[in-house]
Amino acid sequence: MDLEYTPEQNAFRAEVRAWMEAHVPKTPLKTLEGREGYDQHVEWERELASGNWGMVTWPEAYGGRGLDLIRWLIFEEEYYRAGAPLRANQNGIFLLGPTIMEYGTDEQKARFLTPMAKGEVIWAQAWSEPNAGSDMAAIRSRAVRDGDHYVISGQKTWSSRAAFADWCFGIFRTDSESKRHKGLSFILLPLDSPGVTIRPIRQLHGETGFAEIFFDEVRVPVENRIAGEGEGWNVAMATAGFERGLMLRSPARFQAAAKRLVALYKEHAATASPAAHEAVLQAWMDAEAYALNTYSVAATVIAGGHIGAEASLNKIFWSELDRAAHRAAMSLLGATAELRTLPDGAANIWQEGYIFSLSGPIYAGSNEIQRNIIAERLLGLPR
Amino acid sequence: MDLEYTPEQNAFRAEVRAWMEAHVPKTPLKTLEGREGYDQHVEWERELASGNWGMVTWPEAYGGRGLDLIRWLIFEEEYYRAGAPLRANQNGIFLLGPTIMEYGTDEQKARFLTPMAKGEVIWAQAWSEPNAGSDMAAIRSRAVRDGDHYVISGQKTWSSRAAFADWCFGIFRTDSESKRHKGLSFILLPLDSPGVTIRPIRQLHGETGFAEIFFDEVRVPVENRIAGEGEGWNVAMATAGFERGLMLRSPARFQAAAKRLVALYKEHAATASPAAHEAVLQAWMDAEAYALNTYSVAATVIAGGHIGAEASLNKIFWSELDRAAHRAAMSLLGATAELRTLPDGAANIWQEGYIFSLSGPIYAGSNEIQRNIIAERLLGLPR
Amino acid sequence: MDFRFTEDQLNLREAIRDYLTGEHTPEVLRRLDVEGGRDAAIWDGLIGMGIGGLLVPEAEGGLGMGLIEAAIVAVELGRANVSEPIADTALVATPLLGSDQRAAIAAGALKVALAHPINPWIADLDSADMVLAGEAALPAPEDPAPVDTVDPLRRLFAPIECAADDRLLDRAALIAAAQLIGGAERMLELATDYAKTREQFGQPIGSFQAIKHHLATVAVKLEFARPVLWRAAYAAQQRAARTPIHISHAKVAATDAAMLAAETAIQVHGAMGYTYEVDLHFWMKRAWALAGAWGDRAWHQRRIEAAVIGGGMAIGPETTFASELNHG
Amino acid sequence: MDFRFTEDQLNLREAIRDYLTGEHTPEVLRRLDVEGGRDAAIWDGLIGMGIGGLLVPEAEGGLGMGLIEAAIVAVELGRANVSEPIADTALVATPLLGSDQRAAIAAGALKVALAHPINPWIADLDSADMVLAGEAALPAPEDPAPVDTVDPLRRLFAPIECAADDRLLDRAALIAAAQLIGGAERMLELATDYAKTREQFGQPIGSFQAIKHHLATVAVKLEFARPVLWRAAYAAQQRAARTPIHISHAKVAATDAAMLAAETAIQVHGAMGYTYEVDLHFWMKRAWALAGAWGDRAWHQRRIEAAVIGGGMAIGPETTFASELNHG
Repeated sequence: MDLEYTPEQNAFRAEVRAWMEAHVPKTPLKTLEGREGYDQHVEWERELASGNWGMVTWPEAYGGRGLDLIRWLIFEEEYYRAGAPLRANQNGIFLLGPTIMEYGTDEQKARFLTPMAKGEVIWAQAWSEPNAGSDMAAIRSRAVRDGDHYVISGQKTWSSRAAFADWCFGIFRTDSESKRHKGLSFILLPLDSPGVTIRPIRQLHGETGFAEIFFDEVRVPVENRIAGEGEGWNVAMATAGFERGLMLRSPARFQAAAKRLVALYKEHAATASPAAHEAVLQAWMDAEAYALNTYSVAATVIAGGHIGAEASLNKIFWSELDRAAHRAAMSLLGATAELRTLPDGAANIWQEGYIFSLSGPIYAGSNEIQRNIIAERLLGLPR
Repeated sequence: MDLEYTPEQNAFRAEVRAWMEAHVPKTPLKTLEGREGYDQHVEWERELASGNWGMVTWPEAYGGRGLDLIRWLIFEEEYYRAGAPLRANQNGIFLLGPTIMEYGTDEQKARFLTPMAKGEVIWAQAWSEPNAGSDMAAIRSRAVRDGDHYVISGQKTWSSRAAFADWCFGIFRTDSESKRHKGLSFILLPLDSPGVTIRPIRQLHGETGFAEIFFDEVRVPVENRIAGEGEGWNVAMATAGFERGLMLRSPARFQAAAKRLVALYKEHAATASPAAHEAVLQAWMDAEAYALNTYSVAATVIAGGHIGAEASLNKIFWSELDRAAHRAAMSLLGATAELRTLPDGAANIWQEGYIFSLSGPIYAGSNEIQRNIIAERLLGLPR
Repeated sequence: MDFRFTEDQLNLREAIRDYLTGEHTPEVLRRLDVEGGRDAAIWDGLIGMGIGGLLVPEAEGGLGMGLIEAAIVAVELGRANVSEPIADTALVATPLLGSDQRAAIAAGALKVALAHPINPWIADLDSADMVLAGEAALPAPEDPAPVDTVDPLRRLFAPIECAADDRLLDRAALIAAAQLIGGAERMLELATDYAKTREQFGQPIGSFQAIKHHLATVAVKLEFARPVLWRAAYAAQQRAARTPIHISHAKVAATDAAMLAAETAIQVHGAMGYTYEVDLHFWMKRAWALAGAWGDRAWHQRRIEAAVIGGGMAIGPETTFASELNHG
Repeated sequence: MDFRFTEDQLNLREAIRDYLTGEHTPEVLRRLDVEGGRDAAIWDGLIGMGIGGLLVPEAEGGLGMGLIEAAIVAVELGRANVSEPIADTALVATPLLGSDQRAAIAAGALKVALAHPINPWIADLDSADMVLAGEAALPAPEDPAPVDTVDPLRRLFAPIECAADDRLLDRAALIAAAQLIGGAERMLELATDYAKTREQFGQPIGSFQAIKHHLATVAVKLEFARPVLWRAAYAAQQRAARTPIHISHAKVAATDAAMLAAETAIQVHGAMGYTYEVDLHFWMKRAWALAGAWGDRAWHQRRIEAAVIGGGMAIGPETTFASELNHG
């Protein structure tokens, strides 16, 4: 056990800090969930790519820096320290990129990875369907083979970024006789293909970052399929594994929130309830614990270890700590909590954060599903 | 809605208060879970009976006072206010007595109710079996008909009072071919019958108030059966309904505990955690809420209403508030919490109470079972 | 000692619930969300039912009812998520005004906004004819400055400086608590209904124990918040000495029930709950708003603490209803 | 930056776990519970494995290990619910004593009890040869007055007045936290094993979602308490400036994990958990005892609060490990 950063890690931190200080926009961008803000965020992706900071964990061959997880954590710490924008490229970095690296052909790697790394093509997910949310195997959207094309029909929902993104990736039923996990294939397609219709979904906060995607006999070349026909479920599970895993939420995010929460508490200490007081202390401790655990898991992964069902422990912990921290902030704000815009004209970031935090225990596998996974796969309880 | 006590109710309160002040033992009795304390508690039952305070809600014909539930609540408030002892007769008052009144023959009523009301016969439960705890229908102990007797063999467990009590009541399988809820009968028998062996169970606190009862071909006359042969499940469910219901835990108990907790908090306020501070306030509010709800349900019952699955709401609320209140007390006590005997020689009632409170969410139908009942019967969710 | 509602009270509840179920549907909420403004038909309908005159003496043409009835109505307004200023005007302001004003309220001809230093903002100042501020009744200002709140049907404005009127505060907190209870009931129903119909893994999600237990926990919380509300309403009506503590308890219990119902309901709805596709968000946002209005949870908890821990208030079972035996 | 244990550390853990699994069985706990006293064979066995000399320099014949290894051992002592005074003597007292005393401890010939004003009682004073009190080492008193604790295998005695030694407090709190983590792990295992075998309604209770989710919640709590412990042990070993805060965090996290594990384990065991029939109660009672020892949760939380909220301690992601970049 050695919990000191190496001189090289410290030098790396200094390098990130210097670049971020020089490049992070001085004025906050508009929300990623609206058109104008989306464009600003894509611009920022290109800025990051120009400094080669877009896909820091990817191999250099695909436009990354090949950083190990400890450096990724340092990068994230500095990224949040600088108050840098949300990542429009999130789906590409953590979900599709690693999937193509693992399952794609050389030609697919060349075709998709570099534009992704440069922020030239922004990707949306097309996973869930109206009746296949927690139960992903209930997917019905079908891709019917017609020569060297698939003809895709059906409906996907909860597609993050789809309202504005360029391409989407998802799984479709290529064997119409199949059931559940079988007969599915992992396919990529441009969102401006004929037959694709996007319907934005208005969310709690009133913005529309999620969308439904309707496919009406959309023709997609067979070479846009990742891995073999009928192997989509395994590919998707690997992708979902990445998603649930270590990199879905970097600890720096929660430590930054805890730091802000402590400052908010200091302003409101005289009128805070004991429950909010306790929650503030717990939020600080939990954010620290989350960071420590991530460093711990990172060390295991760097040494060749594998994250499996342990990712579910992670997902529950960060999503519940995030909700508890923002719930405490809402309590500290009292009557001000309901304001969307504060009297000084600033957005009420605590309310935005609380609303966002309510999605944490739901998406990427609800916490109920995650607890099942822990009980069955880690504790060995019967199904 | 009229939330004032009537002059008659106030006069009744004054009467109870005066009697209790004159009769409640000045020195606390020893624990009901040990032999010496048990005898003291039986003595107290007889003292209560001498003042006709033993079975206040029973009809006068059976040795009670025929009080309605509001007066029962007032009686309980004064009982706890006076610091009167636990009731050795609990099983008789709330479980067996009402069952015999509803299902017993006239002869059974005459034979069993009066000695029960006078504290002459103390009753133990014989419900659960080693493999039939939450799942009561899994009962295996059998009662084989042999002329005008049943011959009982099997094992019961978690029998409160059985270590010292005189008689027990329980359900036994009278149809050996039957399964689950069918073929069971409700039977009463003396614990000194030949073939009965009692094995005390040592509990968390080291005392042995619960016991296992082993039946080895115990002969019991058929007239000791309540209701028809094979009707045991329905009778038992009615009994369990009483148990889970309004009278299992009187609100005065929790209000008295909340009052003591507030006093404890005042002593320890300077070193209390915010969590304990919050829990103390919540315990006071919850004890009030529990009392109010009980008065509210009592009014409905007095007016002819029925308590069904609502009893499960009650069971969850009191058991979880009791545990939370005692958990807070343990936290306030800090290092002293682990002591069983305090430096001044007094018993650590908070630790005793915490240990006792851990049984609340388990017994009389675990809180998991209660939540199922609420979801399925009150909210109408599918099984 | 009888906690039951009278026949008249039950009839009142049924009448207003029937009316609002029929007329103040989620479609109305959606329309108002898009169009902005208020729905004159709902205001007129409630006035037509006599709600404007609920607290106006019968001698003055009102229904001559009291705060228990006002709270009954407020629960229903919360269940239906009514946003008309009828609660503030008819259920809070009326008893603090003169007989002419009361008559105007009963007739639906006067809308009152409420100012109190505990609230940093004033609701419905744009549609108000007058403002009750401290003990003064002022004309409503022209063009008040709007404030941007999360609740799409709530209209808030910059405050007016005024003195604190504790009667106003307590009464408004009671009515807010009642609305929160109504909202919590509705959120539990919305989530339960969704759990019965939404299928995953080949069965309704409501058949999974995790979902059952989430919802059962909300049912417990609500069950034990309701009688706290009714005791507070009763105490307020009787002007009992402990009324402020009872109202504070009601506001805390109602807030906790509503916040738990909201977080549970969205979790049960899953991703659908996170959208405008289902109706849940209207109630959730109203809960967030009312949680902070008329004294937030911490404020009311402090008032309880001051009495129970700090002060010499007698506590314990004999004082639940502060009966004569203890105060005689 | 590498959180992994070394091969040596993993071997140490495995060796002590194997030994205790084989020798310090629940049957030993039951025997000691009935007979009272201590088990000399376990003391000798642990001394024989070198635990007495774990923190004694190699030059003095010890293993020359540090606080990470001490915490590794303490977790195992907690898992097995060892009651011998080996933790206080070998893992806490050793570094505060002279070389002769250290050698005696390594040889198993000296048992040390620990006095500190934060504890109202002293553990194992009856079997101790000496008492570390403040910075003084005193002979153990004859016939110390026993105190009656809930933990049947714990022996407490009336205190000795002494000054506070913060090094002793921090080290002992760290070792107590490690034992709590070990106990929590064991309680989760006991409950999980029970849930796999106990059947109700025709299936193992562990197949019910409610039981699964209870146990999963404990697994999450434990998973995120462990690295907090290891950071504290590392910081203590490095004598880092933030060590006291890190140790307080570890004590809070370990206490919370153990208390949750205990309440969950008894609930999963149902009525069986409430008895001496199963082994759970030994660990549950030890958790209640260690929760209050060497600073209870509230005391350690206050120390954190003083630094994080009250003081000027830098907080945030760059300070998790207090790297040179921020302190250089």
